[in-house]
Amino acid sequence: MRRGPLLVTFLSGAAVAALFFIPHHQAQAVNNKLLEWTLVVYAFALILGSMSLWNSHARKLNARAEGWPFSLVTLVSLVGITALGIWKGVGEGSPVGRIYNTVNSPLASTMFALLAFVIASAAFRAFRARSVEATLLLITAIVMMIGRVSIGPLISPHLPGVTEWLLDVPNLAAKRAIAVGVGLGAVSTALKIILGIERSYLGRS
Amino acid sequence: MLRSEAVDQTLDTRWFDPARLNILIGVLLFTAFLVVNIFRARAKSDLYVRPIAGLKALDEAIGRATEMGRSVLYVPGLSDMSEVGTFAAITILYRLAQRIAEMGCDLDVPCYDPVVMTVLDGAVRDAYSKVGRPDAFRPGCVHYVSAQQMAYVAAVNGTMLRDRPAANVYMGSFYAESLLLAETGATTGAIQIAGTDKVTQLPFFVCACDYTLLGEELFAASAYLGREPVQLATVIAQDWAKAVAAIAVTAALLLASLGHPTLASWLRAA
Amino acid sequence: MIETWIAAFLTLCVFSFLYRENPFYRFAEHLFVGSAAGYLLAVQWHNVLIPNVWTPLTRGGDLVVLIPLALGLMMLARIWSKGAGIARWSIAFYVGVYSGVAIPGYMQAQIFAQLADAAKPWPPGAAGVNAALVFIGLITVLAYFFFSLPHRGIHGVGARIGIYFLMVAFGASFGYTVMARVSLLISRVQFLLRDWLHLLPS
Amino acid sequence: MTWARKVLSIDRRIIFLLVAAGVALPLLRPVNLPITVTPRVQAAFDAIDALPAGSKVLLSMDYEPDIMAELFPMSVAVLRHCFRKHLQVIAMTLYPAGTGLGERALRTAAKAEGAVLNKDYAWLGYKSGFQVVMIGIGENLRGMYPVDFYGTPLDSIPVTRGVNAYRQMAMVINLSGSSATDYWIQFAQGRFHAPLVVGCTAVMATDYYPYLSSKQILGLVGGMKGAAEYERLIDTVGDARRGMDAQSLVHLIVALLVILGNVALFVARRAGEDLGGRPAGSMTR
Repeated sequence: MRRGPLLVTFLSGAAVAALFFIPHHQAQAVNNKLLEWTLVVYAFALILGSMSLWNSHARKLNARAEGWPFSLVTLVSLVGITALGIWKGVGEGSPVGRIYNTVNSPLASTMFALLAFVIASAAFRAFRARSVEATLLLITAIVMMIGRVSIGPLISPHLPGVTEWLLDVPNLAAKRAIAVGVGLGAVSTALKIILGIERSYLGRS
Repeated sequence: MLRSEAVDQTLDTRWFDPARLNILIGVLLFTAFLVVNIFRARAKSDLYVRPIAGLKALDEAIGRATEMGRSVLYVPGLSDMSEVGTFAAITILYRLAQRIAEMGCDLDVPCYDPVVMTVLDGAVRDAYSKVGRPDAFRPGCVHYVSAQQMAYVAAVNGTMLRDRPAANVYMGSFYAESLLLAETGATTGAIQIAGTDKVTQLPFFVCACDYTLLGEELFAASAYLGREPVQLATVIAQDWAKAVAAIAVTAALLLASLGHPTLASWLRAA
Repeated sequence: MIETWIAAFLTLCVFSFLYRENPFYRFAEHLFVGSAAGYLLAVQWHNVLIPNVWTPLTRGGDLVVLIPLALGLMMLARIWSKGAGIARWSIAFYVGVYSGVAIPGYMQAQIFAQLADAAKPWPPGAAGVNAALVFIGLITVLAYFFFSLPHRGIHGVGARIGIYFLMVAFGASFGYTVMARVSLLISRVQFLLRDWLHLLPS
Repeated sequence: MTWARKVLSIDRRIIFLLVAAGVALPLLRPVNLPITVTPRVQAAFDAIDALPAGSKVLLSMDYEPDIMAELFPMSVAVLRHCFRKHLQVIAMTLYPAGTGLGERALRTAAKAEGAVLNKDYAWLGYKSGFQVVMIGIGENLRGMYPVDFYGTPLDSIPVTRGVNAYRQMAMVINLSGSSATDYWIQFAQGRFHAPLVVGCTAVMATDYYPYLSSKQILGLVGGMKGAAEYERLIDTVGDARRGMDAQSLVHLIVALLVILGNVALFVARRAGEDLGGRPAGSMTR
């Protein structure tokens, strides 16, 4: 039953991996085609996702569940913006483009800005020097916060230099090891998928 | 397809790029490690992988949710199927969903990527069937929220505050949302367990969650939870590769310092 | 003008979350989710479905695009729980391609290039000491992430040193993250004070 | 209850107010603290500065409005520098909502430096799919972008005439707030060997130091602070520099909060108080 899809994964994965080593222009053209096709698959998946969103809010609405008027807001904006966007385009200056700039963009940037508050409160509540490790983390963070901005050199002229060293030596070393480790993890997962060892994405049983 | 006349038309007609031989050898060597270890694992089932703190807590969390009659919220990261963290998230959820199906508490999985949603939905259904409780599966428990990061956060934060899940599990690739989610979750008093390969976000999970899997521990966890020989074998294959990498770098460094840069430049060529 | 007011209103709706969850936040949240999903759908329509499927099919008679179209439609079969088996083929293709891209990509940029740089001979003087520290850090952090040996003996010592390097790196990330989030807040406050309330010179 | 206990149980909304004041006050009453340029931003500046006039540069502005605070001022500063050096900029974005921002950054910089559309820069607009586009440009730019944002074929635009792949470009500059940067390193740099300069959000900045060391990237501009440094290097004042006073003050507040929290905890522990509550935050847990 799953043999077919596994074969598809193997063929597409092995082909794309092999094409990295083949600079021939025709081979590269095939490579680009395969990649382009994934975009189409994604577009359809997004349609599927939006239907899922529709279903979950429609369910709340039908059941008149607590907070159903809010679900109505989601449903109306989903349908309205999709229709308007398909009809009039989504570029700058189109109605949807303007709605994006007045609605989505302030909402998204404010959600991000919330982080500044949350980070301050989390730093106060939970950043504790409980162990040698945690203390190291804390001290580095404080040196970094102060040393990288304008007040740093006013407090001590050596601070910017210290931050530069922290970034260039211990930070670089750790991030390099992580890059190698995560790289190996990525390669290993990808290999497992192509070889059909990792099948969780197809569902198991 | 449009092509400009003026453009350099020297099309490449080589069928192999010799400069990339090192990468090819790397890939083949790693594949060999993987295959060898899978055979080793099948031959003897007691390969050692160090235990990972935090995994036991998953059981605890499910137990608590069941007792309290509340749900378990599983956030599978904000990335797509091209990211390893997502695969770890899928495997871990598959295990977790089996436990949840057995214990009979509710599961909620809001998704960021529609393809991941499709995959997770299949995995959770299968998990419920596997433990013989397909009837307990609630359609819609795996659902799409938004492929826009902050819209997703806004919605999941809202869910946490309103539905008050007993346990929040964050596994996969996380970005700016990590702290917003974890902090909001902490204020609801839920048990929180996180794991991510995105190192930048680790300090925040560490500070707002009860248990955190650091970096690669996430990958190892997905292997460890299953205790399947094949999965453990891949962890060991990765260890071998790390050892080879460390030895190769040390050797290349020593040789280069002694005036023989061949190995170092072989590593470099791409 | 009216747009600035709407944007300011929504900004405040979200900020109200800092006080506590409330109907304003909830409204903003639901509006955001719906409009974001709608926007992304419309974008995919204009940027993928039309140029990569519709145009080649209708203008060029390019029948090859029937393949991705079929894969996409098969994805939709997921709507019915019986269609899971059909959708699996599209997922298989999608996952296969990205796995194939990942293997050489990571091998080259994250593994070989980094190892090659780590194998550079150490220069004399302070730079050499730093290079040596970077090297020690690399090896010990790799040791920390070595799962198939218990953290004992020399490996234990290595892993211990490794975690110290990791903590410093996390601290640096934390410091920089604070910087980033504060910048985003500054910009929001600039919007409120300048564009909305005109309290700052533009 | 000791003072330490009281401090520890402070309502988090008081901290929120403190942060809000820390941002708003310096914006209303700026003192213009001096800005020092850090080596990695200098390196980015130098790499771009060293290109001969007339060189083609691919600039990808991969961000959406949510994080424009960090990347928009950076885009304007980098573009102004390019225009001043008479580099020919081919600009694009990998985010649909980035088109408006990209266009605005180009217009702002072009107006300030007297650059002209199509003669000094081309605006290609948005194309979906990170890896797809990056690998595509390695082989055939026109396959990805047959026409520019305004519908003009690339061959009719002086800037893009004769340019169809990375090998005809002197540099790729990526300004991004997402994993797009990783892919530019993997594909444009790794696979196709394009010289790469990166500008990113501050969150991401520390992750790219290994790639600076290996010369996979030539320079790194991190966050609003990096943008402010770049503004200083090209001697202009933009939103990034204007925000730096607030940046300093809030950093100071956060650092003091961390210290205060720890001192209070220490004192409370000494006094033998039971601090109850959910323990948080050690790495071993």
